[in-house]
Amino acid sequence: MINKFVRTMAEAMEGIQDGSTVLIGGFGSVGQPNALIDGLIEQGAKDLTVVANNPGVGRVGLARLLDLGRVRKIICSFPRSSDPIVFETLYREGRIELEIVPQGTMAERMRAAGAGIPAFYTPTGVGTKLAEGKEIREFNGRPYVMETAIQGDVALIEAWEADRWGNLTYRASGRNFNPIMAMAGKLTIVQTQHVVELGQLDPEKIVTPGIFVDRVLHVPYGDPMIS
Amino acid sequence: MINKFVRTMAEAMEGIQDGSTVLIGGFGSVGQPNALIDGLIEQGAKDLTVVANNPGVGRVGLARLLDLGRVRKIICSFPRSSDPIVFETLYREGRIELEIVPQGTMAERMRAAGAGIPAFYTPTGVGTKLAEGKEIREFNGRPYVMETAIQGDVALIEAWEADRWGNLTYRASGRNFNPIMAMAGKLTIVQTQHVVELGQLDPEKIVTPGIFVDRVLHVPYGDPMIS
Amino acid sequence: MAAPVAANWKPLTRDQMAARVAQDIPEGWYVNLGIGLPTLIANHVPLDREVIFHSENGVLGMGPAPAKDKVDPWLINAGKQHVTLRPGGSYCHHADSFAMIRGGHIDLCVLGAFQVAENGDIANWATSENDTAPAVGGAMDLAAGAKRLWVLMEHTTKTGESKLVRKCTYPLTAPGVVKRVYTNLAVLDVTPAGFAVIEMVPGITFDELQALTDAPLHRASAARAA
Amino acid sequence: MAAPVAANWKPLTRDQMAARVAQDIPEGWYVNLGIGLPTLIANHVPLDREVIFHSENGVLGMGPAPAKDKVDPWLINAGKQHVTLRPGGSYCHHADSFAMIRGGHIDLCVLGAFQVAENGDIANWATSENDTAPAVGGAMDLAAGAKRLWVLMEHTTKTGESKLVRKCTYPLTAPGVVKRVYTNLAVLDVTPAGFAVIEMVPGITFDELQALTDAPLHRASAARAA
Repeated sequence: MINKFVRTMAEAMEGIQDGSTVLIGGFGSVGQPNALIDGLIEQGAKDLTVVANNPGVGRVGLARLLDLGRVRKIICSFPRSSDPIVFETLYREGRIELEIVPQGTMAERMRAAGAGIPAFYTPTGVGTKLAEGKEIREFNGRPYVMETAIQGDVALIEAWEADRWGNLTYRASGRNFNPIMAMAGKLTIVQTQHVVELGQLDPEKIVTPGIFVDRVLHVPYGDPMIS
Repeated sequence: MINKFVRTMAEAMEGIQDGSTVLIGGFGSVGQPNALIDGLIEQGAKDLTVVANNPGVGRVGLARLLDLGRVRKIICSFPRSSDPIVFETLYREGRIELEIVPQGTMAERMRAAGAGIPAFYTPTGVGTKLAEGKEIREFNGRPYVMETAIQGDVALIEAWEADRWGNLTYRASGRNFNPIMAMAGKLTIVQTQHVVELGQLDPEKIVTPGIFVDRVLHVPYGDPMIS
Repeated sequence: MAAPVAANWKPLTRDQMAARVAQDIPEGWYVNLGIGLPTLIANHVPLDREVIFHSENGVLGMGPAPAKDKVDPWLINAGKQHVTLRPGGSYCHHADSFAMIRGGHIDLCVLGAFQVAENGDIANWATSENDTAPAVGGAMDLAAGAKRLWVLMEHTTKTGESKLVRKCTYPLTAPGVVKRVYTNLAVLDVTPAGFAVIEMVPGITFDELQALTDAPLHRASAARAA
Repeated sequence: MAAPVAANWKPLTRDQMAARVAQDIPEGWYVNLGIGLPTLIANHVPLDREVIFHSENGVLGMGPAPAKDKVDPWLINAGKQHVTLRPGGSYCHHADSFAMIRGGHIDLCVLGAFQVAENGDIANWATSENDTAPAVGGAMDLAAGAKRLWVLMEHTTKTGESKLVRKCTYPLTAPGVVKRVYTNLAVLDVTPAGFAVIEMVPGITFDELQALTDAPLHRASAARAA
């Protein structure tokens, strides 16, 4: 019997190596795998490259992972937040590397990794400093920039429902980066609000099929904070 | 009030030009927009390029469109069917052009068009005659072939349910190429088995949002044939 | 902005600016509104004129802001504000959401900007070349991908510098993409000849507007104001 | 194939061949079975050993063929046969389905073939360079994309020619991708040194097998048969 559920956070985090690229889902406070981020803090892997839409808020969660000096590089579209104190301090002191990527390019680069596509061309960023040093090429008279896939060694995902095959649904804007990061992770680890029996999810409604999921931890985390 | 429903086949087909590239959904007998194909036959546009997984069965539907000499070129992955007589005759006589594309590359080329990506690299076809004359490029030591987007002037789609904004669901394996062709068509025309009120479709379950849809015709066509 | 002494015209308020843009959005368009000022536009489109608002984080068909006691904590927009979903709305993931943008399916995007140049260049994400960690978010995708890009911004900075320029001095978001600019003083089309004034606030003269504008202005043949 | 006179061995039947492959598929693998002979493999994996079968046309988690009066006309596989969906199965569109294949998420693909070369080249879509309209379907995507590619085929053609060759004479589906070949006579791994025989049908000798095979064979150290 296939059973992707793990019972403990330690099991969920097992084997994450120093130097890993870690994809972290969520947009704003919605769909963030907060428990798994805390689990990663506890687990201890360091020298990480983190891919997330922003570098964390205050001194908790992702910001705390940064604060502990565990992140070598962050790839994000929006290196700000309501309270970006940790990132800004580290960045000013030259203690963290930053790669700014337009949000849609960041999403597509992960989708590409998940889909076995090493590189693609996009109009986004052409003629700006984010395309500097990158290959520009014309198609039908319009210039495009070549962007390469971002594969994760690990992806941390928050889902709404999950079954033992790892099939997932999301809730409202909690979907965001989660399904594409699940595709792009070599080891995809999920925290789910709800557990359902196999067969209970409508096959027309499953957003992330279990083929993209390795481990699922049941974390009834509750609603995102209302800011 | 937005209302993408049209009342007649003539309205659905209005403005399709000679020389158009027409994307036709369906895989096997499931999810094929049979009524719209007949509508296109009736409408009269010629010199068409058709993109479909195969070139039609017997002497009806797509095969009939071919038989009438209306198709200049077909792009498909599988130029066979249970009864490919029309295509084979035309092809043998040099009266139709054929571009064979691996099925996943064909799907991805249309998804790329829908997503504003003019070209991408794929491992599929490298080292085979389908990559001859195409650009080969290495990423991380592995060779890939560059493939370009296939945009449709028109896409013909079969859906299971539709509302007046053009939101669509599909049924089982009737989904196949339909959602990506809907994205890749400049003019996307849908035949739907069922009509629902706006708001009746679960927002988590809509597969093709109306943004990709221009016209919807209610055609309670019934189940695909069981062969 | 500080109005000149004894001017017999008044700049539009932020709400008036948003309302002015709203007026030009027809039913049936798919529209993405940038963070900040452009977000206000939605308040000025009556619900019975069906305009479908898109947010980068996978929300299509956003409705008005929820009542305070009706907030769905799982539903935010790209500006991280709580929103609602209209009947007919749907959710998707980030790659599909940006496929809508990059694939040219969004009829209109309205962004704020630091500067717009007369050739349609827009700078709205970094305030200097030395801003080492500027936040781009989805701005470049929207600027490069939407079918039409309009800008909604004050005509000048707080210190009176023109935001309509010959050439952007701030880092570009995208070159040559802006089609129209709505300011608190005027509506201008970006044409091959540069900015064409198609409307001005009541009472202002073309020369007064030009005096407040770095880039040279042209009178649009279709200009509706004096 | 025509067995040599007085041979004291028997080639496997098609069902035995399929069963032999099934035996090597562990629980939890995501598996795509090519059209024809490989499709039979699913019949030999017991339902309580959960193997998740994928079909290119957007079906993940296929179950056994339906009873004749229980056919869902909306549910077919890539071979256009009616199938069922297991609890836990799901549907997706063609681009997502091939993302699973191309992205290396399919643990195993088993294809039929015309020829397999000792370097792992596979030819299974066109029977000659002059076949001007061969049907490739998803074969190239599967061959290039799956994590492991196994081939299930007769050892020789109906006219007795070896299908295990030094170099494919038919047009390639993909170069250097086959990891293992199951025939009606043997199981062979593709190694840097060429084909290594890891199993033979009872009674056949290595030399007899070699005599029926164009490519040179090696004895695998792990060979389970004489």
